[in-house]
Amino acid sequence: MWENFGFEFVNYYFIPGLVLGCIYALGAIGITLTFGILRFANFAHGEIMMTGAFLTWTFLEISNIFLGFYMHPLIACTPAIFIAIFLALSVDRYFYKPFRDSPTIIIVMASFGMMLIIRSLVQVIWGPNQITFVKGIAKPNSYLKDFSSSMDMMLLVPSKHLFIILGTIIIMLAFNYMLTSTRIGKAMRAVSDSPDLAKVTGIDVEQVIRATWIVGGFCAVMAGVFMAMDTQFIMSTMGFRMLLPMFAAAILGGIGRPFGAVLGGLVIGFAEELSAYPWFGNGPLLSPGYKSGVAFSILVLMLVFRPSGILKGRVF
Amino acid sequence: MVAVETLRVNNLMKSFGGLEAVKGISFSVQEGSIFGLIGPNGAGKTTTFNIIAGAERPTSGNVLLNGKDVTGLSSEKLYKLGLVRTFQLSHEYPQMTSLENLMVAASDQPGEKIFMNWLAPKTVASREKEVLERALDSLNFLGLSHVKDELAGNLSGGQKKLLELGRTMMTDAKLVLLDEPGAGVNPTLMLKIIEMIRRLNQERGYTFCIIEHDMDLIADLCEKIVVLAEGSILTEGSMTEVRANEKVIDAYFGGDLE
Amino acid sequence: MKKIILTGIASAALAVSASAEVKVGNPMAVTGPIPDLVAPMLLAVDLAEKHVNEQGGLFADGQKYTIVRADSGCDPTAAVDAVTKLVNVEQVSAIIGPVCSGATIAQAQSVTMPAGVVTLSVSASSPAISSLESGTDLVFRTAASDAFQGKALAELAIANGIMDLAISYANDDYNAAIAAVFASNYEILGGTITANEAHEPDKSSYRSEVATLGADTNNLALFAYYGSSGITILRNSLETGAFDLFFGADGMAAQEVIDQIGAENLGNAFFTTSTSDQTTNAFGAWKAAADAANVPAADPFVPNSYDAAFMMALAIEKLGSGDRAGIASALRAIANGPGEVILPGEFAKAKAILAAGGSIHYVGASGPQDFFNNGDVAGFFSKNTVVDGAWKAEIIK
Amino acid sequence: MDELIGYFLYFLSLLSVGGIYALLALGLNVNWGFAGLFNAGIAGFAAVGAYTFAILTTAESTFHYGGLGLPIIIGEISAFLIAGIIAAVIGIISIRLRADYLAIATIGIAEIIKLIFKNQVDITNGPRGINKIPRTWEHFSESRYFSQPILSWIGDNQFWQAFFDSLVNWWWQPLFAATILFFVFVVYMMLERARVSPWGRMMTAIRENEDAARAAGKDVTRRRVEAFIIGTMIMGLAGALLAQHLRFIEPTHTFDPSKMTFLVWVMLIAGGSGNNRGAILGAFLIWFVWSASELFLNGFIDIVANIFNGIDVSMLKNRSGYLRMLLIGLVLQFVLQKYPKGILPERRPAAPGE
Repeated sequence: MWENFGFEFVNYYFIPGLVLGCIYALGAIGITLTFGILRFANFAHGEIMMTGAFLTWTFLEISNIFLGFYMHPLIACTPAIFIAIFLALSVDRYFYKPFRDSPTIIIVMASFGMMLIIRSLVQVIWGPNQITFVKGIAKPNSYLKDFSSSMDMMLLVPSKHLFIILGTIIIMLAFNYMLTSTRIGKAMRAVSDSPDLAKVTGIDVEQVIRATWIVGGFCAVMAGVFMAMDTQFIMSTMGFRMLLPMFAAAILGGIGRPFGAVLGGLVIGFAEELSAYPWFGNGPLLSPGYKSGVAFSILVLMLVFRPSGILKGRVF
Repeated sequence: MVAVETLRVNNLMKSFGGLEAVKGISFSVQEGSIFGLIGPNGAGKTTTFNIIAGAERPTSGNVLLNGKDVTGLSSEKLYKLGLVRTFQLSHEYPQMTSLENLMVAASDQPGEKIFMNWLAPKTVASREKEVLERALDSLNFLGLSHVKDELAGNLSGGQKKLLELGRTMMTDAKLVLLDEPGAGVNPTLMLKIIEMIRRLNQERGYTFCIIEHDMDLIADLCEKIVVLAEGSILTEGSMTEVRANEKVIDAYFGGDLE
Repeated sequence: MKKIILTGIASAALAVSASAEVKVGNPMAVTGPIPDLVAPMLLAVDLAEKHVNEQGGLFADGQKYTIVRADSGCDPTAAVDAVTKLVNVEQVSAIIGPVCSGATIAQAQSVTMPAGVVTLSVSASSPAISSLESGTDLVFRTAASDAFQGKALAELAIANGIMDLAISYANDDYNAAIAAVFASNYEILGGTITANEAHEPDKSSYRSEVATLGADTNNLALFAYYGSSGITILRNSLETGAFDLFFGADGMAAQEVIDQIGAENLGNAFFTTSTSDQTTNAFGAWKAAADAANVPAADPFVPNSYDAAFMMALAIEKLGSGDRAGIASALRAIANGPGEVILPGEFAKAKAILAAGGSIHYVGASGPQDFFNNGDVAGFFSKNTVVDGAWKAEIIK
Repeated sequence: MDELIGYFLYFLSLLSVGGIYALLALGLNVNWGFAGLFNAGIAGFAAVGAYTFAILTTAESTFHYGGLGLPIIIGEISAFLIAGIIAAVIGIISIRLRADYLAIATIGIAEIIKLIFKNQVDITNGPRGINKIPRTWEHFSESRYFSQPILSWIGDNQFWQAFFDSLVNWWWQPLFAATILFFVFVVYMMLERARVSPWGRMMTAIRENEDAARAAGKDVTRRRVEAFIIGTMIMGLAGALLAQHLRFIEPTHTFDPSKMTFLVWVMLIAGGSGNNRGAILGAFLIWFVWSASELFLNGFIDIVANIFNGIDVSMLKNRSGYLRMLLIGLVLQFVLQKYPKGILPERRPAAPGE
């Protein structure tokens, strides 16, 4: 087994794991922020992600009709981001805000209901069918081939994956800058660490909450668009399918720790892809039928044995 | 009559990270007495109290209840050994009536095993009758009879405080730990609480260990007082002795007077 | 505005109370995992309803043939609830069946068989349905059992010289069943299966799975719905070069696959479908009618859906009433012959013959629909390959 | 006449399924209403009950192990117990998690349970599911039941065959509905007694203020696990009844969390958590709305089509299933905002013990 442990491993297991991990990571940022700042598990987060991807597709189609060509999804997602953030803010205003002082369960139920409402609306408007996002096959570009002149030593990465990985890195750097160097970012960290203390020091909590939805919504849309770029189609159920792995990533990294969420996302992404690697013998380590179980198992084990997560987040 | 030690604390130490909150405290509480533990903020009172009540574990040292080592036992186990506590901020059950708030504190209720309610409802009912009587009696004692069917969440702060005290009356506890029973209470109610504690002590023979900030309450009630400062015992003795001690005046009253 | 609304309600009420009609229930998986497969099937059922009503309706007095739709969601709970409503509240004469095998089995056992109502399924292909009715003669289907298609596919693979392959099937009722039949037949015929793994549908990436499965072979037998995992697996396989030859069954033969993957990438792919002999008169008649109504004539199970709805009308016409009890034997009579051949759309002709006391033999869009004792049909299978950007079918049996 | 019987039978089926949901809601009420445990794995626990029942009671099968052909009542008791055992294991490891954490953990566990049922093909027949599950009362008309004691003492096979043929084909339906309602009634009576008992008082106390309950000598952790197990056992029983109602179960769609788990939560919250009657009322109400909304929505779309003559409503018709889901979501938001305590809010007994 170890003799194969070269570029094949990198190309077919490591890079797919990394790409999946990037998508999970971006999605998990929003979850961990809402969990940390608003103190509830937002079940509607996956639907914001999915709506973002559908809106992006709509703008792609609009550009084709009016401009005669398809824009790059990363350009078409700009208006989608604004709409999705607006959606997230209005959901907060009308469905979550009335419950700020209620027991957590009520607001979790409200988010559960929102999940259903948003998804059904998308299904009524866009239909339940799969929609092609980008046509065709993204043939990988090969790298390092000239360097070694051996066919066995080349790195195969489709350009869509480069976009996803680089995009995630750029978003992470910007996010890091925001959290450490801007006033609102510091306020977000303060509220996440200790809401009571933050109140005493005169931080406008409602403003921080708005900022949370904006950042979370932005990251969710990007995760949705990246996922659509990767799978090349969109579907109304894609958000819900990502939800539990994203929860797993957020908890794995430690609640309220955005960088923990990124780490957790990568771990879950790698674990899912590497579970099919033939570690022993020829067959996959774990039957691919159990693939979704990987994230769930990590999630449950983590909750039971180390609910504070890798980066020591808060436990409620 | 030989004085029996209900509670004995030996050389208790507790540190949080690098900070030593309690640096070797020892004292004992005689059966049937009212014992006071006072000290300025940060003296280690609450930590000591939490260790005795089973909410925290000491770094070293031990706690003896009736001669038995109970260090680090959980509060539900301590309860079974006859130690109950109250909380500084009232810990009522807001969605339950005052009466239920008391009834739930009763011990030895077979009906708390779910199958007993289906299999032996009579046993449950007869014990329940005793508990009900005792709870009504306690409410009466506290002067809360008129609010017995009110949800505890709707009571006034003072009533909650009395209810807190009332819960300790539902058991045959040997030792009652009171965490600042006078905190946030107006002077009239304070007198009432003092009265209740004294009557419980005299009529029902409860032993009390009170942590207090407020000197008046302690002065009125306690036979023996231990004064803590910066994690160690400053002095101990009767109120008169303590008041006379200059160190206490410096550390405590001095600060208070300014 | 108010007036318009009132008129609307009144006319709806009138439409409901119009007495002379025979209702047939049509619980389809409108929601659920395969709405896009179902959409053209709904059109086909509606087309059959339209044909019957345009050609004089049912019986001498021209009663309306009404299809009552419900949502079975591919979900046993939903299907049982939907069919309970159809059978009891709508008082339908028969059921033109749910799409998914699980839903079909559940509603038949839970509702229609106890109530003595015939189920004529349009696309449920699970082998388990063959043994379902056990002498009650209440469960029929117009789609062939996977037991046949799995075998046909195995023979086709061997005939094309594919002697080793890996199997990846989506872990759902349809794909797991057909994969099992295929695997056993393929091994009996001398093929070698290097790997046989289920995969969890609806994941966003299968790259590592296909890489592992493709270690020892370049041929992939893929059993999946294109919408849940099929397209992603094809795409991942092509991207990683794990496999270069793909084949499989019904779930993948959809235009959507070509639209998404691109015809140029599917040169080495073929999928069988339960289909119709497209050279027959029957299919020609169906194709003409379907094209006129803008129904995709050759999509999976679309002809079968039409056949089911149309045959049910013929059976009711033959029986002379919507009485539940007689439908099973009437259905056998018009489907198995002997009698004058009736092609899709020829309702008026059939009606005339039946009125004259003659007998008819319906030959369907999806092939002759001669029912076996257990309500199954033999069916035809085609090998579909991509030619000029569309699936081209070629009969294999 | 047929129509009247039809409506009657539909009503019976509403009662049956409503009753099954009522059991699920009562189980959840023990978890959430009594003990404050956010169990979001209802579908998984119901699946445990359903599969236990199916494997034990179906006739011998070549598809999978099991098919033991045991009597229905043994299947039901086993479903009840096995669900409890599974819950005990899960409860012991995960009970200390608080609200949303427990919810996420139980969702994950429910998904793992479903994956196991899906992949352990030799036991569960995998995604193809188990069919021909016997249904209470109706099963007596199967020869494998009437050819055995006690029925075989009364008459021979021909006698029974003739007897069952002579009955109307829906004879078992009122009996089955009554059986389910009987289960609901028994569970309700037991839970109601438990609720007003010292046990219920203690559970409420634990839910209301954990620290105070601990200081009053209540073994909080153990009691939580206990409530988790009791609630889950009721869900297991409901699963067994659901398997009987459907007569066919498979892991993917039958136990879809977004329908089953979520619907039960809506039922409990709408009915009034902490109130057993509320749980039952909510279950029947929401199920009636859910089931009848299909009839209602189709009629509504017809009316819309009639008003706006000429617009194409086929799209709306084909997507009416999603409109139903939307409707339930809106009902939930409405209830949460207007009746946060549910239609029948929790009421503490005025005088405890009475």
